[in-house]
Amino acid sequence: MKIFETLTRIDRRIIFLALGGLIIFSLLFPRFLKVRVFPPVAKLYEAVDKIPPDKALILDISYGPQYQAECEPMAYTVLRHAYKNRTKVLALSLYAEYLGLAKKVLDDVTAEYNRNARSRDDSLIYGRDYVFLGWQPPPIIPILGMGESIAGVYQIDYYGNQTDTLPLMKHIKNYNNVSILVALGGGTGSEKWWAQFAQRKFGLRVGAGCSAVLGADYYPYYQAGQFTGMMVGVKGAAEYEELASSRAKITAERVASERMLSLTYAHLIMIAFIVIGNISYFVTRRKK
Amino acid sequence: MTTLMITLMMALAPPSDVKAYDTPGDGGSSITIEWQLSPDDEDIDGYEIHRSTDNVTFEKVGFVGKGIAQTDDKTRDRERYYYKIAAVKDTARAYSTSQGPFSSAAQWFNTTMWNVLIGFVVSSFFIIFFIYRARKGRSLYIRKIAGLSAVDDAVGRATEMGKPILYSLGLGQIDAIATIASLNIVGEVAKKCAEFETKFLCPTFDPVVYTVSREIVKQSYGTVGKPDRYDPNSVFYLAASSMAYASGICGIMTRERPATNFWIGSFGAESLILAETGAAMGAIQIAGTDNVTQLPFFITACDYTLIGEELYAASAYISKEPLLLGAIKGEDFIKVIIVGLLLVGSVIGLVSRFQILSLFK
Amino acid sequence: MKKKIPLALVFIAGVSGLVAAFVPHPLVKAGDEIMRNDVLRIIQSFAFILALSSLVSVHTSKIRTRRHKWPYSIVLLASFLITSVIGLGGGVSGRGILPTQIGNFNFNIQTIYQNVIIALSTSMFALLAFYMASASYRAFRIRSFEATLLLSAAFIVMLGVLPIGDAISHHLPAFAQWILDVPNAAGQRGIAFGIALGGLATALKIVLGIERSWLGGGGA
Amino acid sequence: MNFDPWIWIGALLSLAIFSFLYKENPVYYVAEHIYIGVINGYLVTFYWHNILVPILFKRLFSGMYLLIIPAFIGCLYFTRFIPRLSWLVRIPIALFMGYYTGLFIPVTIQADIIKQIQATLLTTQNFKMWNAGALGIVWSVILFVGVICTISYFYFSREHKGALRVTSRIGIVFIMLGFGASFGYTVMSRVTLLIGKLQFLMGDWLGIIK
Repeated sequence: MKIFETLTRIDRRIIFLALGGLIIFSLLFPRFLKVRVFPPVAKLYEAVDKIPPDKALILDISYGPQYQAECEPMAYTVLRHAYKNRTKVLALSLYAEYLGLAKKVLDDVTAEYNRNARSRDDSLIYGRDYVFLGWQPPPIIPILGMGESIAGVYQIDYYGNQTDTLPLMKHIKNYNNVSILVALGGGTGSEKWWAQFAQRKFGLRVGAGCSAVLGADYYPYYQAGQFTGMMVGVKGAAEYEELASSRAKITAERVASERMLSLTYAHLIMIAFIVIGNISYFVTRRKK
Repeated sequence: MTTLMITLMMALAPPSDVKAYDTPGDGGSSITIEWQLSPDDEDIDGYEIHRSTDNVTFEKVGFVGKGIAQTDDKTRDRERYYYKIAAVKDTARAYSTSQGPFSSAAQWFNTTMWNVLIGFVVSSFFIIFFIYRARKGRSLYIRKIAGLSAVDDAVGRATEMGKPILYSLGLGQIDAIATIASLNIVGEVAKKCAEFETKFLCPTFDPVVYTVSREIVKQSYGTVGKPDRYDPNSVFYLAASSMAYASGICGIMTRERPATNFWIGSFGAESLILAETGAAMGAIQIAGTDNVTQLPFFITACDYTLIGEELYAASAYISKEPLLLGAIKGEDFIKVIIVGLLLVGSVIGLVSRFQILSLFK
Repeated sequence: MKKKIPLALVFIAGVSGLVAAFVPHPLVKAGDEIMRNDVLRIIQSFAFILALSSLVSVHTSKIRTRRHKWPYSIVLLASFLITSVIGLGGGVSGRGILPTQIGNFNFNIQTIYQNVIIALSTSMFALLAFYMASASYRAFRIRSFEATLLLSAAFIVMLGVLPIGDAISHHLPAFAQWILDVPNAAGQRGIAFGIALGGLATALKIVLGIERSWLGGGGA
Repeated sequence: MNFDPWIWIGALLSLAIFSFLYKENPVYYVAEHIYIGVINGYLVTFYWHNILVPILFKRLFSGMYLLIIPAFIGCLYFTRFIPRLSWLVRIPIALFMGYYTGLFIPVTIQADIIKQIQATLLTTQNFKMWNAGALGIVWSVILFVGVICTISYFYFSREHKGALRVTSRIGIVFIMLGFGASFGYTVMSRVTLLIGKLQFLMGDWLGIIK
């Protein structure tokens, strides 16, 4: 019975070691986990999938480092999906600090796509297939201003090109030429601003991706139809990856689905410790 | 080309019923315009708002997407404006008839906030009324608050063990109500520490809160007649960044080994780092915050947690000030009113056609 | 006078704040903007200077008196000085009077922010994952009625958000969401009413000069 | 393995913070003191370049002499070092606290009382919010009861006996279920951050995983 005594008071360092060890193990031997897709993500996927050829997708990458682990996989998978369908993409960030994170996603996915391209027509060309608009302060300026003219708000793009001279921007003038905007905010609440201003004033469809901590706060927006669809936390990203892989046949690495495995291990070990604690607590208490 | 444009224009039906009015409850410089959607709303790009001061030459002042039938326009107050709305498709425009004149003006009261004003007047009345009654010497009953009775024991325990007491006022600025409530409690805790000659540590986050709490603690030592025991470095500024503050306190906890930790004020994600490190050090911990998202973590890791309003009640209770206690009675009275409003409002909402929700915008 | 002037000021400032919220007139709005964007921010910067003097004095006195673990204070003061010099001299974007680049090595304030501050803060944040594990192990026991409720809700949600929860039962994720949307929302809303009323009462007491702890006198 | 010095600095500082999980140690203490030093140095830069220079000095020297007033009030903080004048510290504090508490009152009445009443009322419109058909009515009623019972838990001026005891106990049930749920939900977010952090250490720094 002494064992139960010990099990009611496991040293926290053993718990830390078990948790950290399991996560490291799962990272060394990555496997992805299949997830069931729920309506909020399915709706977002549908909306991105059905973007007509004459319309564009705007991707707002405004998460900071604290939410990078959750939101970055969303950015990757949505962008891959759009590229696969040859959807035109405009990327931007509402915050100067996070431009670097946005550029990283754009560079990575574009390079990855172009590596498999066979001809010039087949590859993604800056200005023709995608544009990185960069940043214009304060956030409300692009959110409202792009309703009238995108090139008016972003007169030069991130690289200093005159925006209205880019071939893509000749067709994509304002929100009327944008099928959906996917806002990946992570903690700043910027997804809500898109819904409150761009959606209400211009009828722009908005999809959101947020940290799991904010899921409960954002759910009402999805219920009210202000978000066309939404991804919550790494699980939302994994669901999107699931669709991207099964339906769009995208074969790229599934970061979020792999993280789901680590996450499952982590949750299970926590649950296991809680169960052990309770059983041994129960046993020792009965003895007394 | 011209013929083509004319045919296009004829094919496009304009929006109708244009109405405009001074945007209510604002500081002027804005007119709200409404219209009925064009029958061709499905096919068009959107609507342009055209404005004129003489009803002859119009200029374009705005644009909204299709399906939208209301917008506002930035104006100069007292200027007279005429408006017409055009349905737009590519280069084609179908104009509504022009309407006007309209003008905007600044208001002295935000009429959309009338319900807030009523709420303010009613609740202030009851709070002040009960404070006034308390001043007259009516005794008031306040139910026991678990965390509070623990304060004495906690200070006593630290004294016996010869260990310090650590008090964090949280990460709120001086305008956060939780911080102000915490300032009330820190004075009392400091007094007890002064009496028992227990070492007192108060690392602060916000610069202004630092200056205030320093004065309070200094005064507490004076009040119990031990001004010489006050250490000017006991209240100190650490870092105005949440995780840096947390890492600093973790370090302080392991170096100074306080027997009791107080986490009272407003907190963010760092709450669990603080409370869990404290728990691992075996300290007694008393927490209190009005940040609902952080309460679960304090509840799991601390011995006593003051939940939301309990924190304010505690701050009144601990000072034993009848005036402060009177306010609690007033708050309770307003709670009864709120519950009443919920019940009556629901009955009205269910049985009548009256749009009860519109009263609570 | 030492109390009356501050109390009068707090009353005047409080009423102005209240008026600013209800009156949309441009005159009032302009005053409100000056107050918040200029006056109060400038005042706050001076409080920050005072706070820094506390930081520096605590640590210099530790070094002077060779108090327990004093060498760490040198680390603190040194990193504070270096960062301040780079930040003040090198400017926000590293284009100030001080060079912030040697060869390919860049050390302007943004680089320091990106690589030092973010590395440290995300690491502290990551500690939370471990602490959640240890806190839940210790506290989630069927010890009392309340603890059992806490435990079961957390248990259901932790399982419900995972594929494995979905595999156990398709209803589990929906149930987890339901706990969040219904009982959680009810509890939070009830707490919010209390907080709002308590806050309202405290704010009134401050503006009216009934609550005076901030004067440093403790109590009334 | 990556040889960018900043990656190394970031990685070593991260490891130093993680070492606190084992126990307190000199490496952690060094990281902690660097953190506090650097963050305050960063804040100095921020206050100087983003507030004092653009809002105060630049405008002061271009003729907005009235700005001398807030600067003077700000300087009153330093009277703390002069015992006879130290009460003047209360003046900037009074301004700061008074103005923000005044602003706070209407905001809290609107957001935390009026809006919450609106969302809790039992009306056909609120039933539809759930998108759950007839079940929406049930959810709304549970929410309604939960809110009222939770309010009753915070009723301080009467002993919790009789009916009040029952309702406040029910209130506690709602509070605890909610706390448990939000604990469970937050786990996912924090663990993901840890996973991302470990991926940085093992991938970007050590290069042992992709």
